[in-house]
Amino acid sequence: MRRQVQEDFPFLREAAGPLRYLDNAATTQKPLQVIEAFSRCYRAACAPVHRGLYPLAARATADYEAARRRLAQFIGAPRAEEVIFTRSATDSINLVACAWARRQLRPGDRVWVTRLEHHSNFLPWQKICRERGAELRIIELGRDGRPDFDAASELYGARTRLIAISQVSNVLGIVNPVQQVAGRARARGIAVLVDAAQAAAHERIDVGALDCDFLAFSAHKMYGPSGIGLLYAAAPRLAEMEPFIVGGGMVDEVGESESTWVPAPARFEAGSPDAAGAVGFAAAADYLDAIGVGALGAHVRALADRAMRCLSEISEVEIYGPSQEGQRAGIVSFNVKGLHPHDVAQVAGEEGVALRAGHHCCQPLMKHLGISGTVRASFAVYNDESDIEALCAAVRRARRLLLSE
Amino acid sequence: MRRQVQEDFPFLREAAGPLRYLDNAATTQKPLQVIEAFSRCYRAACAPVHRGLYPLAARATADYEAARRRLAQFIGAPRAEEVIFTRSATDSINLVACAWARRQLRPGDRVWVTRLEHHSNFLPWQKICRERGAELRIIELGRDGRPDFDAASELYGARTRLIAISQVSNVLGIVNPVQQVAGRARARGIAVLVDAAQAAAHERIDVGALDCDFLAFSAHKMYGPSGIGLLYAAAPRLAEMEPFIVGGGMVDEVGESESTWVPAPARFEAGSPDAAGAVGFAAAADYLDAIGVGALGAHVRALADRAMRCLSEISEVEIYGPSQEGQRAGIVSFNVKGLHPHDVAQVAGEEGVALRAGHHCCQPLMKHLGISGTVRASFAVYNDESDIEALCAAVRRARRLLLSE
Amino acid sequence: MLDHARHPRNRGGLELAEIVRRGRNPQCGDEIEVGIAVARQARGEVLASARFRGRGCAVCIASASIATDALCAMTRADAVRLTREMTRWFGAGGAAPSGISPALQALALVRDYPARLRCALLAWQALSEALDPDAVKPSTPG
Amino acid sequence: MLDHARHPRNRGGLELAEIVRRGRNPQCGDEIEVGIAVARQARGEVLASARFRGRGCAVCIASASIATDALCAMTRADAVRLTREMTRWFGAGGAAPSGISPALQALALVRDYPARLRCALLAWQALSEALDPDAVKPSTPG
Ligand SMILES: Cc1ncc(COP(=O)(O)O)c(C=O)c1O
Ligand SMILES: Cc1ncc(COP(=O)(O)O)c(C=O)c1O
Repeated sequence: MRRQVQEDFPFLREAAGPLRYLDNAATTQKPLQVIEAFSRCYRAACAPVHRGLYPLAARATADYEAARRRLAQFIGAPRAEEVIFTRSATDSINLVACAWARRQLRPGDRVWVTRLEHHSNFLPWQKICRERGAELRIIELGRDGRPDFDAASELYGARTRLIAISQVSNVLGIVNPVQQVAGRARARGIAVLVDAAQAAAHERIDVGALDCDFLAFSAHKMYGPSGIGLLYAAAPRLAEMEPFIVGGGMVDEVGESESTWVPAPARFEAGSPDAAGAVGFAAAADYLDAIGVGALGAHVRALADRAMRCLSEISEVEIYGPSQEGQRAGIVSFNVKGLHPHDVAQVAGEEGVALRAGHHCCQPLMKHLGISGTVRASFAVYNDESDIEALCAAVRRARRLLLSE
Repeated sequence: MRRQVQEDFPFLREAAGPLRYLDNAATTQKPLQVIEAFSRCYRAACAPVHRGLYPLAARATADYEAARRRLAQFIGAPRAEEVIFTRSATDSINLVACAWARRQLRPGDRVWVTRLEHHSNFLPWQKICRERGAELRIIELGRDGRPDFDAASELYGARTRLIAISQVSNVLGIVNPVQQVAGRARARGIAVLVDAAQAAAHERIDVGALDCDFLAFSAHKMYGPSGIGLLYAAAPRLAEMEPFIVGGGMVDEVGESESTWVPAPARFEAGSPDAAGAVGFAAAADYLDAIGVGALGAHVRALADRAMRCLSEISEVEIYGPSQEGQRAGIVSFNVKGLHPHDVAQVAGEEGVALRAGHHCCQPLMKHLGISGTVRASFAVYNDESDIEALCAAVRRARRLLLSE
Repeated sequence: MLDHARHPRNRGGLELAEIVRRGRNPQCGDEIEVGIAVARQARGEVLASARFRGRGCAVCIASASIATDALCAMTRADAVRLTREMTRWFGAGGAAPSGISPALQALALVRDYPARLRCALLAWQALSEALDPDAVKPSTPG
Repeated sequence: MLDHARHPRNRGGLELAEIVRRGRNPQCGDEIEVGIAVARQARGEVLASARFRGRGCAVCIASASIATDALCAMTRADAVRLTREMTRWFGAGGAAPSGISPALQALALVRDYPARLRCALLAWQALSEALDPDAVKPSTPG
């Protein structure tokens, strides 16, 4: 697969020195198709969105709304109005917390998250629950290291208002049974938010089939530009949301002390939209669809399995998460006994192998595992087996260099 | 000046057909210097900011923080930590409303804005005042059409917590005496927020000299990329601000029910930063400084004066705002009696003259003027006298076409 | 369309209307009132008159002029159907409602300017409410 | 530096310390305690011992090892000055504090990795607090 996309990724040629980029769960590299869609917007003449009466502005508006429709289609959203452009997955989740949950939660209500959640899908709930006197509950990990949804008694209880879970864990690569959770929640009128930040690039997302209420992700983790993300909000929930960020573009009539708002999605997009970002975002969806999300997912899963096999041959390496093959998305977290994860990543970095180390914005999970952090390798379309060899060589080198015994 | 920058702006060559872009107060075109700084970030290999231990990530972090320092210098901020990257001016102002004012305002307190403010510097205050039981007061326009700060009795009264005013009006081109207001407010311990959205490209901003508490603007109105803006918050105010958007990158330790935060500015930048946007933003500052903000301001002011002279020769044209020359930033708003502003802009648009028409996100001002909207021409570095001729020709044509008499 | 804007038909004279409905677009400051009068004839209820007054941009006025022109003398059922089809067509695009006049087709030009859509829709929506007070008000882009 | 990381000096033995201070960095899970003992001599108060314990990455451990090594046997005043200069130098860059040892200079390497700065600072800040409890705790990048 790498050979097939070699020409698409200028960083493969332009990076100084050999670069094994294995920090794809943090952010991916961008293909030319995206970079060009993006810079074309800026070269060809910019215009404001939604506000102009001249042809250029009409085109900017049309491009922006076409990007929205493209992304709605990408995630299987029945209506384009259900797609709100935000700055990032983090921004999207905060929007739900502040525009929807703040209004919905009553004292004693419960919001559930898993032990695995990224801070961006944890802190907004912690904050809003405190503010509203609601209770934040955690779906703990079971024996097999996966969130044990069945053991979370009262998960679907009468006091539960929202279940907010990631589709794919950014540390362990675990794929959560979002479809099943959404189905059970739906039957009890409980809202479900899916943090799809790690799923967007390599798993098929279909909000129609999922039947979830909210879904959030960022463009920059799916080969798209930074600074833009989206929130899918199902029409009935959209109707329950209050404006959050207020300002130009989202107000209908400004009154003396109260104002009225334009309909969604513009209601939730105050300020000048990031039109070039939206176009780049849509170009990333095009890129993914051209390769096929299924093929991409299979590719990164195979690499993760292989990395797991190779790493486990190094003594003192401990791997976290599912140990069976085919069970994890393209993410592997591990530690070398006696070494701090930062040191492993730094030695690897000096060898040109880009790994992430630390708590990965998942302190609740780290506490549970009783560690301060892990080293993480995460894969993308341009990685291949040679990257895994380099990874293992770097880990071996770190051991030699840093372990005194 | 246009000749000097001709080569910098690809849209001048790439736009289909003749384009007189006079909607610069909505968004400006981008010079190659910015487009390239920007796409270089994406071509050369991306990496996450603030989180990596390999050289590429260290460079991404360094580039991002260098952009922050560059912008701090651009606005004369003494400390780079006082510059927070946001999505836009709108986002910045909402951040102050939600992270600072929500905590500071007590029932009966007052927030003052002028009659001229953009919705983005009006609605956040309307919302937060309602929420906190505070009072939103308006500095009305005086006889000369400018905000009459002296007539606003109690502006500097004991109940005033905040004065939020634009440096330059996006409709009338009026330049507010922000320095003077900030000085008087300072003496009474009142906070001042300056909406510099329209000032950033063409007026020198110096928060040190201004001695204001907050200042906000967007990159896309100063030849920079869309999707990024900044908030300057003076250190003492920064210390009074609570986290607003919460998630990855801004938390120090996640606790069971409470968390602790990293220091500013990261505390207010949850989620993956828009590194390419920040680099493009800094490149825009470089571009402006290379030409000289003083020269730029003089250029657009001269064009506005000329446009005013030429338009006033057309019968039935009414011009709003200061009528003396040299009194307005590069923005002219007008109407043709008997014609709806939308129709004038549309006819002009079909002639290749890009004008904005409508309320310009300033409904409170429109109500005061007793009109539904204006036609607006706003100027930038690449405009010249020929654009003004085209503007006037288009207005004449609209009259011929649409006025039946 | 320009002709309708410069010389609008059916403007004013709402005093005789039986049902009056108002449409507003605070975004543009457009404000329009439409009034209809219904006569009972052999073929059912027929619109004896459809008139409007108000202020707005050329698109808004032309659209009101064209709409009232088109509906006048139609049966109520036909008028309801036409207003529905026209509003749907403005919003969603696709094929023009069958058999509409060139003046109505000209209105489709505004689809190139999404910002003007609401101007063009204003009179139609007000008319639709006047004709069929139970109909759900469609949401419009801002 | 690597040598200090693999074979840290002055580790453990905090039982004899008079003043103990703790430093934590939840970002990395680093946790360090430093302890000093002061002796009164002719030239003033002198650090009779400076030791540490805790866990952390190589940078954190090496920095603690180098710092305790450097401070031991200094007068309190000199020690206060050195910790201040070192923390300033890590943060702000610029010229190295004059006359520092090669081991201390080696610490400057972490400036290339802003993510590691806080690791390197941890021991210095704890020592600085131990030496001068009134000093303001400097804020550090996250
Ligand atoms: C005076 C003023 N303030 C605020 C804004 C809002 O800027 P943005 O839409 O980039 O957030 C604008 C521009 O639309 C403006 O002209
Ligand atoms: C599972 C998960 N959720 C949320 C986020 C936050 O994404 P962003 O930083 O783009 O807002 C991330 C990435 O950091 C993630 O991995």
